[in-house]
Amino acid sequence: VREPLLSEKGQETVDVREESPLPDDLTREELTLPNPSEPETARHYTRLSQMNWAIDSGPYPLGSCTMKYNPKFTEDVAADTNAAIHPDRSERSAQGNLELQHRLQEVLAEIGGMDAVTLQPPAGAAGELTGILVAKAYHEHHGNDRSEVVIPASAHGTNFATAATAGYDVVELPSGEDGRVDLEALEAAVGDDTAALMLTNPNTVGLFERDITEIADIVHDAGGLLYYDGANLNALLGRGRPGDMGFDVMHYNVHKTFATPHGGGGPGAGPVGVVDELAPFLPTPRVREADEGSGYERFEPDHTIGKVHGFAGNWLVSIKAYAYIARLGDEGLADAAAKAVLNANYLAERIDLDVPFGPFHHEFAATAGDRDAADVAKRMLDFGVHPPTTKWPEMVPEAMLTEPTEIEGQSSLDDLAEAFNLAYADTDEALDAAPNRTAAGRIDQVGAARNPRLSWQALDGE
Amino acid sequence: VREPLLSEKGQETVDVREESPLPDDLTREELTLPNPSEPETARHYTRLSQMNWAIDSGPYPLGSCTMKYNPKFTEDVAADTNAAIHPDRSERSAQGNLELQHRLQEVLAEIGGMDAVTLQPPAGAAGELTGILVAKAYHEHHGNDRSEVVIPASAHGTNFATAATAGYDVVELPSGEDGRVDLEALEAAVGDDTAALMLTNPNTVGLFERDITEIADIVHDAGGLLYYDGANLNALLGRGRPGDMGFDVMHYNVHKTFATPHGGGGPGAGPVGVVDELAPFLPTPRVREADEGSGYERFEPDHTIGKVHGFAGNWLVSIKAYAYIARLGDEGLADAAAKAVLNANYLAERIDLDVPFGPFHHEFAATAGDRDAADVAKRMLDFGVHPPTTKWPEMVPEAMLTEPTEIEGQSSLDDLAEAFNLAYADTDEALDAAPNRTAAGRIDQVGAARNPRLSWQALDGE
Amino acid sequence: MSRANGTPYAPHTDDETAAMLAEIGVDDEEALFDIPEAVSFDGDFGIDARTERGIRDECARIFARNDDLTEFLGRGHYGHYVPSVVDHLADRAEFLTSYTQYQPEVSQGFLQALFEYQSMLVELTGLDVANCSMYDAATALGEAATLADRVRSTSGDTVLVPEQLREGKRAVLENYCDGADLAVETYPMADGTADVDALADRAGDDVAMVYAESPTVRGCIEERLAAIGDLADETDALFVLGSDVVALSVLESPAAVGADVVVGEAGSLGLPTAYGMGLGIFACSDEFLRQVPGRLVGASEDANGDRAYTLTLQTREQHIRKERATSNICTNQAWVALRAAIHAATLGPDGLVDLANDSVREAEALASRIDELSGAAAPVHDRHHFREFAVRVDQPAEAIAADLEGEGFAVHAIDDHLLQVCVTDLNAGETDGLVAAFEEVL
Amino acid sequence: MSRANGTPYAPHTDDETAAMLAEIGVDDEEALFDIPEAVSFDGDFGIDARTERGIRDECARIFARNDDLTEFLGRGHYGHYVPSVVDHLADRAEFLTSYTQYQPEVSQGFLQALFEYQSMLVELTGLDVANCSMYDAATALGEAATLADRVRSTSGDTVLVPEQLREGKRAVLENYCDGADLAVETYPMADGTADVDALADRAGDDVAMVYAESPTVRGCIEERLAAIGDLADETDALFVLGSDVVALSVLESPAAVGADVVVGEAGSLGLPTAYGMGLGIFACSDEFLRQVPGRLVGASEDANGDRAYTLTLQTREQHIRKERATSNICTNQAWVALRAAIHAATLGPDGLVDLANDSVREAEALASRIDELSGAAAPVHDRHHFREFAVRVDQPAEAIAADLEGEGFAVHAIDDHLLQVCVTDLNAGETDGLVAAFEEVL
Repeated sequence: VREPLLSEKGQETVDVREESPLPDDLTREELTLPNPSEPETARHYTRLSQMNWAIDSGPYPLGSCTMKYNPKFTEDVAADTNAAIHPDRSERSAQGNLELQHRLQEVLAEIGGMDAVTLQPPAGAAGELTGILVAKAYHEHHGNDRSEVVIPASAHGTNFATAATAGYDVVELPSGEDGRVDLEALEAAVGDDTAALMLTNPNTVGLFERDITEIADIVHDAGGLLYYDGANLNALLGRGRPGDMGFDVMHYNVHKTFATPHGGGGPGAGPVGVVDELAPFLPTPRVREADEGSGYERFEPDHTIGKVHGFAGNWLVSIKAYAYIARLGDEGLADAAAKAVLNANYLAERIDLDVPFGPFHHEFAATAGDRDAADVAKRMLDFGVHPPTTKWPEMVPEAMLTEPTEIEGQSSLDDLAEAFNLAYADTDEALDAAPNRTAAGRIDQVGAARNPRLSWQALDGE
Repeated sequence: VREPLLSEKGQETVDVREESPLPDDLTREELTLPNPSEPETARHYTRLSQMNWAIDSGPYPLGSCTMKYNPKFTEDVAADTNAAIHPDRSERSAQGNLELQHRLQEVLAEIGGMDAVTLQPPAGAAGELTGILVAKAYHEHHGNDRSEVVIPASAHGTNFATAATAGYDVVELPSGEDGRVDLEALEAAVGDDTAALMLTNPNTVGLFERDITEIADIVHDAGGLLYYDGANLNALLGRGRPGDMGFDVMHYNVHKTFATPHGGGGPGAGPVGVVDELAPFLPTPRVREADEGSGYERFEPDHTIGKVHGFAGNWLVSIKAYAYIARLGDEGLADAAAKAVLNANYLAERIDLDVPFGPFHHEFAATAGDRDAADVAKRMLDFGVHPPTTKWPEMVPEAMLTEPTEIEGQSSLDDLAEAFNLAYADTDEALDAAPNRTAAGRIDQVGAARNPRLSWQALDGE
Repeated sequence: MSRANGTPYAPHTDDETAAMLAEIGVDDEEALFDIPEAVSFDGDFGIDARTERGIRDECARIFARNDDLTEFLGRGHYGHYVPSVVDHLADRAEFLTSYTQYQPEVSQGFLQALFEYQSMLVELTGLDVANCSMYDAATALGEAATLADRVRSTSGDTVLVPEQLREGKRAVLENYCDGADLAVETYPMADGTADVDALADRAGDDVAMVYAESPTVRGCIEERLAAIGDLADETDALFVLGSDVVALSVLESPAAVGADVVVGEAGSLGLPTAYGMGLGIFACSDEFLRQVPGRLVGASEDANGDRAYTLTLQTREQHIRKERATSNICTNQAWVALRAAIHAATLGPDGLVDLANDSVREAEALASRIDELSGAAAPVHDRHHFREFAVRVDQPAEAIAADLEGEGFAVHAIDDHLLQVCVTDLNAGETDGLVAAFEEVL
Repeated sequence: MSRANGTPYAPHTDDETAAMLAEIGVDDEEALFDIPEAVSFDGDFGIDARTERGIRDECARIFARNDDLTEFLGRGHYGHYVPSVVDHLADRAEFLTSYTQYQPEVSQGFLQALFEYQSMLVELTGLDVANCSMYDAATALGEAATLADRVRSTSGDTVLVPEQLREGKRAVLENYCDGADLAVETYPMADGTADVDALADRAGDDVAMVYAESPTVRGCIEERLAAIGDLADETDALFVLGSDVVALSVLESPAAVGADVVVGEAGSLGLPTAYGMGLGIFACSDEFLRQVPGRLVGASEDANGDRAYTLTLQTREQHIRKERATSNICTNQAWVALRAAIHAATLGPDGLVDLANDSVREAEALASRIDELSGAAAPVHDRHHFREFAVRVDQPAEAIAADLEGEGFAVHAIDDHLLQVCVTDLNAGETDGLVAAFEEVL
């Protein structure tokens, strides 16, 4: 079922200078690229698509990724050509887009218990960076020179990288024995240098940080800010709001919680919400209602950090998120959380692997014990499902971090459990040989990294 | 890779009377149907789609079916909500649709060399019936009592069935030794009872009826009309027009010649063109330009046969056909025919099977000789292509009627030829066992007909 | 590349074309055409090739010339809201760009979808067999008549249809009857539904088929279907019932009232308002299995013993049986059937029943609001209604309809002083506007 | 079913929920939540659930509040006509609803598409390596600065950027530089392009990176890129070139002028005008392979020895290397990259070059027409232009822009008496109207 590269189907070399209105010294001589006909193009990408697992293929329980169904109608809403305007439009001529931005800001603020929201960050990690830069600006504005961000060991890698990108030193907080933040360790870790604690709640094994009020007090007492990583917000919808827990700043992963499509890795969007005190530091421009009846306007926050995206972020994603939230409403959002948690707990009950820690919410980290979690995962592919995230977080040995989301029904979860159990119980030989019912067999990752060939040009002569 | 029936995934029974505003004696007690969630529905049909060959999968050289690429943009044109109006709209409020109908009528008339066109017939066979009913009405109007329609043996089954549906006796015309109409046999077959000769040109093995002028004379001299079956019009575009050859009435298969999608069997459209003399008999309403500058109007032809579709036919298909024709224009249409003929001739050159008759145009009937054409076809499936039409027309033993259309390139045709040759040369055992790389193995057709199970209800208990 | 003046959908470069011609052994493409000079065409059509974008713009401009009216139109063509998922799934190229399933081993997807569609109609009609589509309700009715001709021709050659029947549908029926030497005759109606007594008087050995509709073209729900079925049965006539896929979800089962055949429209699911494009239902009892027109998908097994689907009983069809086929139909409405099936799956039985119940309630509510206006009375018929109803107006109906159009609303003018109004979920939110417009123009 | 008040996208019936709760051993869903009372939320958000159709209508109404203007806007965000096939293919659910290719064996399709996208950028830039997307041109520039910090930190901490640079892009750059302790400084421009002499004066050991753009934010094609490259090289600074995917198809190859890194925008292919949503290019030479931010797709083999694709060199990335990662990026713009690749395939190299050549010709033609008007001079800079150019107006630019808006056209006001106008295939047919509007308002 191999599909040739487009370049292997035929390329064409164009003499650029022949028809160029530019002088030769400003142009390249020639350009060589594939030149398929439209039917060939259609077949190429149709075949490629058929070699790709997706939510619409079946269960996709990647822990911490919240792979849920992307309602089709949100695509139609986002395809509205009236919304397809240039970001440099004047305020008065862009009232529609400003209104939708404002509406989305408002509902996100409500859902997170925040006071102000920016839609500019184009992804979750960009949201993290925005939030940390806001915190940094806040501290600097108040004359505080703080150099550290505290992050639990179990946190997403992005938290660490974000803190470093913002110029902070990372203080890694070891997990407590119960998988949660250890208050004593936290007390020890925070101090005058602490700019912020970044926390995911429920954390990356699905545990709610029960001591969140104490955590907030410890951080705040040290003069730090509390950052909420929104990756797992799906578990809390309608049941708890970061703002109510003492968080000062947070990001939302709308491609997780609000079901915008993941697009093979993006685009997502990472709006950032903050409490009033931090609002003056948000990226510019923000959108607000103008004086009575005159619509919406952009404005620059007094102490803005500037910008985190060249324009207004991933606009099409914002539209889809708004449509999804509007479709579910209060009860639907709360039910999504309930069913996500129900599904995780049911699935954990049905699999033969041990699940340390609990009670977990929307995801759990099973352990493959003395099996290699990556091998078990490859074998699961043969049983017609996508496996969970493997070997992370490290606090669970041979972890299989599983998040079925609310969209799976009982029979689908049973199928998933069966795939888990069959793979887990299979022979070493079978695991080594897996997968063998997929478009490609087990792929040599080490070879790929050792001898990087990153373009068809690099394959020339092969 | 079996996908369960929707009913197997769970049905729900609704008590209809509980909430019905109607009295019980007018309602059913209950209704039982599948009740999937939207994500389940999306997965079900996504998986089903992946078990289905299509033009966008690869070569689909079904002879006489003209499976060519369906340009994606025509879908967007047809999706215009402004065009989605009710057929009972007043003339004055439906000027847009009337204009498009008129434009399409005009270009079709031009392409066919006809004087008037109706878009009402919803498929090719419906077009045939329309054309024959028009011919019948014409004869009746002129007081002629004619009872027979003459049809070459090699014609499409629809011709025969259409003539019968219209109440005619069928006179089957044996093919001449060169695969074309035998003029002597034709002379013998036509007479006072002849209402029409139905002819496909190029015929179903791709041969142009070189004697078309003589054929037309013979039929017309006998007082009959000449009907052109448009199935193979793709070969003639810009090179010959049925109207110029003496045909009085014809249908166009827009889902063949004008690349509207075949949709798994339909919808198509079968507009009918006629010469002036037959125009008063066309279905009602027709569309014409109104008096200067006042747009378009519907009118009832003086001697209309009435209607062949409840409303205006397959409207969405009409739009797509118009868009396709507009995209190609004169030169594109002529080039489509040229490349279709080039491809057929090239492919015939590359395969090891004999191809009797010639020179053929857009399609050819290879013979599998002492192999079973159906078995060879099944084996071709294993080589990643769709096989041609098999065992028809009967004038070629073990026929493999092949029409690659213009959309295939040289390498695609080479792949197709290789599949032909590998399958043709394969062992009897391999042919019997084929296909074995497909979603389903060889399917028991005899059993299906002997024990018809035509619904999931009929499978109950299996 | 050198495709500039050719079709944009053929991949041939000039070099490739030359190589292929060389392989064939001719000098140019013209040499491949065997068309005598006398009938060859060397003119042009006068059709300028346009760009994709140009055509999109051009057609958008043309369609914008349709007036922007809120339609309260029905009479056989109905629009309901079609969920977005229907488009997204049905538009998948593997469905849309495939053809008839001549090679079932690589067509299991569409075959199963059509099998499921057939099954839905079996549930809705209570009959044993449903084919996988006719063109529309009118042609399905025509095909039912030819079925009657084949299976009841000994009885007679008269087809009885209700007096109130959409004209276009009857015109199509006449064309099918013409070829079968059947004669169409009407039976009277009493206050919007069949006059069963008059029908009983007319019944007799010369009748091959009795056709009734529920809902009728005026939206009336027929109340005595079982009696009509009995009458047909007694005289050995085929009882053909016309209905609608949404209405069938709540109305008494056709099988229960003795229907031999059900025809009608299923495009009210899955298809948006489409200028009359449809999806014909054809369902019947097992008795007529070998006489069914159109394609049938059946379950079977593959070589591995797994369930598989295939077109079956093809010896009924034209490509095999030629002039003795049960119909001349070949290309059908398969993709529209797929759309209807997806729409039904999206609704589920409760959603479907809700839609049907709303179709009764909304019609009733709107009729009573119009009835309150002076100069109008509705519904004209004292019956239960489905989606639509007739309105009697004091002034000429055509004039009122034209005036309403001026107010932005489209309704049917069906007789000198009769209008007809159809309400579905699509326009139910606009009834205030319609009532106000009526008030304005009456 | 009983999903009425829950999310429509969860399949659970009440019975199913009960069975699942029983299996878990709890009484209700609430029992599964381990949230202390003090921080639990029992209010409501005040968000009413709407129907799918209701939301489509609501959003359509909202978006209709944008004025219907013909835009001649650019400055970093460009719309070209996106062929329909791009939407149809990219919207296939297997692409759109998939995620990062953590299991390459079931993700070969997207991996290959991204590999092909990378290859296209390798051809366009002449560099060895291109990643499979950044968010947009601005963030890609920011990432280039952090790369400079890592690989050139011994040289200094100054990032030199052109005086004329889109403000928003510079603001993003500043945020990335902030964390890396880099300082952004501008170098002057002479008549729209880099003042290379001034740049030479400024160059020195404290410079970690020199950034130049071609085309510039004002659409000028930089004429002395090789000289800038030499300057950077001499002082061991990273030479980062900003460009655009369409422009790269005709402009001299970045590798040929000594660029170490190419950043810029590729969303001008595949994406329609989208309120600034973008697709960041990041390409560099092999030298920096282990320092590249973002995801890379590489070719490898599977267990059968067949070529296969996989994400590679992941030890650079945050999920493995955490605070020592080359970037914090995780979710990227993969689907937009797919769209750009499909668009490029649809154009082919000749179509791409035609589009680029038209971008030069159309800008030149429009500038000269505007130049003929009294009260306006264009182009302001005596350079070759790509898509856009500055216009000097006698009256205040803001006022002129507002007046043009009144005539239905949007242009940029970039300084007191400077406008900027961008012309692409999308608005090239409307230049007569723009010129007439200029005439009207000047």
